[in-house]
Amino acid sequence: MARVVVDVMLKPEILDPQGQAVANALPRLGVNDVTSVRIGRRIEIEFAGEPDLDRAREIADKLLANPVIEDFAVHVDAAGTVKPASDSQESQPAEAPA
Amino acid sequence: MARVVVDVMLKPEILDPQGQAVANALPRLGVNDVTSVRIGRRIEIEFAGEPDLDRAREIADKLLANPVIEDFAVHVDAAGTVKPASDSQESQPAEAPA
Amino acid sequence: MSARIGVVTFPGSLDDGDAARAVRIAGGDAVGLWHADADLHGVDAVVLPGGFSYGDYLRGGAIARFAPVMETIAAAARGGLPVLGICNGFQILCEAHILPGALIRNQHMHFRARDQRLRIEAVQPVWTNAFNDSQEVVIPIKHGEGRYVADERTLDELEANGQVIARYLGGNPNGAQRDIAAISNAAGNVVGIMPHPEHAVDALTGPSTDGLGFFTSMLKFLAGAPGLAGSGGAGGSGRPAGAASTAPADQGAS
Amino acid sequence: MTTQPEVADVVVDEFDGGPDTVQRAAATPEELQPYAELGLRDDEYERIREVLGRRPTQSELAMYSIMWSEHCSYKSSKVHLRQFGEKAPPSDRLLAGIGENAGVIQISDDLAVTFKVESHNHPSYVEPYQGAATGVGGIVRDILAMGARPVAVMDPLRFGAADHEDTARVLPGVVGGIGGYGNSLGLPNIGGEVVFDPCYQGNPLVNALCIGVLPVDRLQNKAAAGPGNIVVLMGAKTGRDGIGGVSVLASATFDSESDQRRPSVQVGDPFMEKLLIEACLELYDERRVVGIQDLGGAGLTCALTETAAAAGTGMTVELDRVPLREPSMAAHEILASESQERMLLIVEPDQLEAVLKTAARWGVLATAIGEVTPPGPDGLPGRLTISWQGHTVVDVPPGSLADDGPVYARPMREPADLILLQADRAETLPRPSTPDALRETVLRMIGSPNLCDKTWVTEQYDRYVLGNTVLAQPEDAGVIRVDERTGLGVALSVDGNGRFARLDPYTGAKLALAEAYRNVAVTGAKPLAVTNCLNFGSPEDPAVMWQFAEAVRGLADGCAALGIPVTGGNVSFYNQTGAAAIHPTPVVGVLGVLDDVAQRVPMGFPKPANPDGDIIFLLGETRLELSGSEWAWVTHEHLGGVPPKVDLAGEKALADLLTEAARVGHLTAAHDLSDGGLAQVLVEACLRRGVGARIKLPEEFATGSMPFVFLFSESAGRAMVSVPHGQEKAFTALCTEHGVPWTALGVTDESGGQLEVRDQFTIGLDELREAHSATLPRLFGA
Ligand SMILES: Nc1ncnc2c1ncn2[C@@H]1O[C@H](COP(=O)(O)OP(=O)(O)O)[C@@H](O)[C@H]1O
Ligand SMILES: [Mg+2]
Repeated sequence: MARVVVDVMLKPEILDPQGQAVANALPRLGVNDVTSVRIGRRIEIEFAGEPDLDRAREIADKLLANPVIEDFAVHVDAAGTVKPASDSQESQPAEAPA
Repeated sequence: MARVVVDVMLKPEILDPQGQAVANALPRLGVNDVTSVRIGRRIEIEFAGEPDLDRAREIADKLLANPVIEDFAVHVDAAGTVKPASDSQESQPAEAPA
Repeated sequence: MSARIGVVTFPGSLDDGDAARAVRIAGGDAVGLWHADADLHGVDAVVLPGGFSYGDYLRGGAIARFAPVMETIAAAARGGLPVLGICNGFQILCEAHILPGALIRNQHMHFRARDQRLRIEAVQPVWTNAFNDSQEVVIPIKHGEGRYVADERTLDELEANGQVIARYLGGNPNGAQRDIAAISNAAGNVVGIMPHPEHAVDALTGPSTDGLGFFTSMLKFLAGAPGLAGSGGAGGSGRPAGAASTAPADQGAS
Repeated sequence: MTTQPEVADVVVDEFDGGPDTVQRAAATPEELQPYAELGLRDDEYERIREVLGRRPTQSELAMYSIMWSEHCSYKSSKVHLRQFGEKAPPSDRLLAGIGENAGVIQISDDLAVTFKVESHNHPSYVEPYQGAATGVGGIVRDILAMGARPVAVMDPLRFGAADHEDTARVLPGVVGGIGGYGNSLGLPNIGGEVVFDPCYQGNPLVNALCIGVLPVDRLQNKAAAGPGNIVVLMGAKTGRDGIGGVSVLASATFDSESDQRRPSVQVGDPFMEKLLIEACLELYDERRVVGIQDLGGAGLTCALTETAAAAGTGMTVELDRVPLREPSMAAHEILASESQERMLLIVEPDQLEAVLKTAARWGVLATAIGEVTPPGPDGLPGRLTISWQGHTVVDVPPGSLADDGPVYARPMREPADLILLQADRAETLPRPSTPDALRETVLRMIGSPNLCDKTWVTEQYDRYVLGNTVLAQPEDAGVIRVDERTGLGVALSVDGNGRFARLDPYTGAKLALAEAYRNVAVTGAKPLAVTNCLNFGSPEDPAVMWQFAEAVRGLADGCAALGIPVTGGNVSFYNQTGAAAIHPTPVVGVLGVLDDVAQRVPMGFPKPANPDGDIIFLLGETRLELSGSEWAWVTHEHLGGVPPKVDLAGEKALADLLTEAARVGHLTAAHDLSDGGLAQVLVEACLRRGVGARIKLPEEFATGSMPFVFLFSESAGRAMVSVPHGQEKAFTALCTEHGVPWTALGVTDESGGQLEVRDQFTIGLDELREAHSATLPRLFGA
């Protein structure tokens, strides 16, 4: 499958209140060794033909990220794919069938 | 640096209006070979010591993902890192200086 | 003939009817402009209204910026056409880089609607000539992504050039840098404002009538600048027969 | 009936590589079918076989199981709900009533309004944000289906204890979802409720109300009339959203397993709904649709069968034409899908092209999926036949699904504990009897979760959009201008008190009605019509069924007494965790009309024109009524006794007086008394515009614990008003004329900046504000 992933994150100097809220909640889950959490967007683009990195970069630059506040990175999808719960050991087994 | 990335995506059967809106906008940018766009979250967690995948998985399951509608995947950060514009060729040089 | 003010309807625009009403109350003619139609139909000024254009799903204004009408407006704005972007309209202007900076998620992460005190920071000829220097006004805000950010140099420049049009008073509702609620471009003809002046034009339905000043300012500006009136739109041919011809009118609601 | 597996779980559509067809079903009568797992009883399954003269196909079985579920068939409530029609006062304003998507009331020669409240309780517990969001989306489509432009929403909400950790999960999500959807649609939120009670732990109530406006001649209906007409599906693509959601989420009791069950939930797309609204309104105005129905619970199944049944026609549908989000969907999944933002249109063939064009202009998908067919011979209704991959998978009489579902007169029994509960009266609890204790009680009560300032919630809602909101929260009722030319407007309030209904469901329902009616009347509006959402536990529990029957009887009797009809509503059963049902919670919405919204009366004391302030009156009678009160709960965690007396003739007199007084301009403010009594109302009226007041207690309430009773009793039928100096004589004369008891309480006092109750206490407005407004931010974050 011809999937390209664009990751968009707020520039480091821009406050990320959502990430901060998560970071603040962690001690309540008993997690104390996390120093920072940042939350951005992951965009999966399926191309009809070959995965086209240049195309994706152009789309990211024009539309998916706002250069005033965000950085982005583009890569062809590989290991990190998020799969449906049923066939991915990373995520929670769902009891209800899809 | 001990960074773990959690990617959270809507389960495939769940409607993703955000991705759909972007997909619908692409033809106006002259892009016609994209068949689907899905938008999720990318969460970067920095650990004080060693990157702890199990810990991250637990955090993701309890806090970062909503298992009713989302799947997630966890990995130690590698190539895909989104870096500040200035030292990453993938991203656009920002128009406004940082 | 009174000035003709275009009010753009994008899919997902919500306050287009209110903006048109504000224009009329101020004494202008409201002309509906449709997102897919690049023609400005010879309007003398444009209001980009509030709402959630294209669902605002990616970032507010990110998709609307590419609408055919926006290409024309961007060019005309650079040529001096008065443009007021309200809330989502402000976001669109920033996304289109017609105004500097960006509007991002409120710091507290909630959508927030309240009657907000503001101070008018710049009495300028196009959009704020009806206000007094440092006048305090009450105008509603309602947004989830209204935190104005820009880098320090840009902020300093905005301040130095008198481009900060209004600031929040009595508590910053979204974490905006330097309490900024509204800015203009360097020429002053384009203003983006997060609060909703069109919701403060009638004491019956708004917390005040303070918002009317933006619309009367612009009409006064147009009246005093005959050279500008009618020449703002790029390709001002084929005026539609009636105002708001493309925006679906509904007698029940407005 | 406890948990039910999802449809997708048990129905297998594939047989020898093809779907289960009608032909196959006829040939294999003995094939075992999982009807019980789908929630159908033995006798219900037998009836289906009788209706069809064979076993149902898998698709048909799925359709019957959904349409005959409690949620869609009203099988337990139907026998009781009839009273709303039977007891209703005659009205020539009612253009559409119960049974339609929403009731429609004419309010001028050329304008009508339509309004309705619905529940989305279970989905909002599972996924608070999306559950609440799609609740708003669903009720908005009901209003749209009547031909109206939706113009405002309201959201009566109930949660578990405010400080319970799960409330911190559910409440922010629900509020976010309601705001997220309503704000994005451009509908002002003009009121609602936020109530906390441990009985809603695990069973939050998320009700949503929408009101719309239409020119009288734009009224739409759902009948699929005219054989040869085209059936068009418009809006979002169909996916596996909430498959079985109706039977699983909306009908089954929650239990400990629900956490793991993770049912598929619906996700809303308000942007699509906004486009759908604009497209539909354009089609109405161009007179391009013959019939229209929204897709909500039970999706296509419900829309197809109801539109055909309403016209007595038949229909053929090609399921393969339905645009799918997931190509692998099976026939029964497509039929059961609850994908949001879809409408079903019936259009004449020569209008089809124009319809598709309008849809395209708004960027909305529209697809012809079938055709209306003639009724059968001998005047028999037509049949609904559905094909899939070249086979007929459904061939049913549509009425058998839509109208002829099972009806049960379920056993009812007064709850065993009711006698003891009613005997345990709050009037016997120790009461504050010193000025200091009273002062402390005031501050404590106004900061308690149910009485505190709800700005944390309402600040997340847009109230201004559309520019016609004249009053919104925290006012007693929302007021919307409907006609800019004449100033014609409507007022709306929703109310309910589960504690009162628990103590006496008959009276509790009447009290909810009386409160909503009064809330509308204090704005100066004339109450006209009623909608309701009845939230109860399991109907299979005779005690719950008794509560339900009593509440319906109370509401129907109350409406008859007040002379206003119930125009529609919704029943939500199975709000229950294990054996514990929620308090019976009838939520009642009342709609009133204002000839000129400029005459609306706000709830807060205005800055008085006269330096001596306005004169404050209490209208109605205050009795020693503390059972079921907020005070009893907050200070003693007590629930017992009997609720306050309800006197509907008195309510009517009060409403008439208020409407008349508002019309002649006697009132600068009016605020109804309910939870928290007079103390609450005084504080709210002062804080609204920062205007203080000086109050003197009447003599019979001056000593011992009587000041407390005067301030905290929750007697019904009361309102507080302020009247300008010089008009008090005329006003009290008007009160006498209407037979409404009045008490002069004191005066408003702008300069003082405090609330003074003479001989008792004085509290600065700042201290009151702090006590009133700090609670929700403390619980849910700033
Ligand atoms: N969930 C909500 N959404 C919108 N408005 C709300 C909500 N909850 C409460 N309100 C508003 O807050 C105000 C106070 O609520 P409440 O005390 O229940 O009023 P009342 O007792 O007069 O019915 C009312 O204006 C009500 O409409
Ligand atoms: Mg009230």
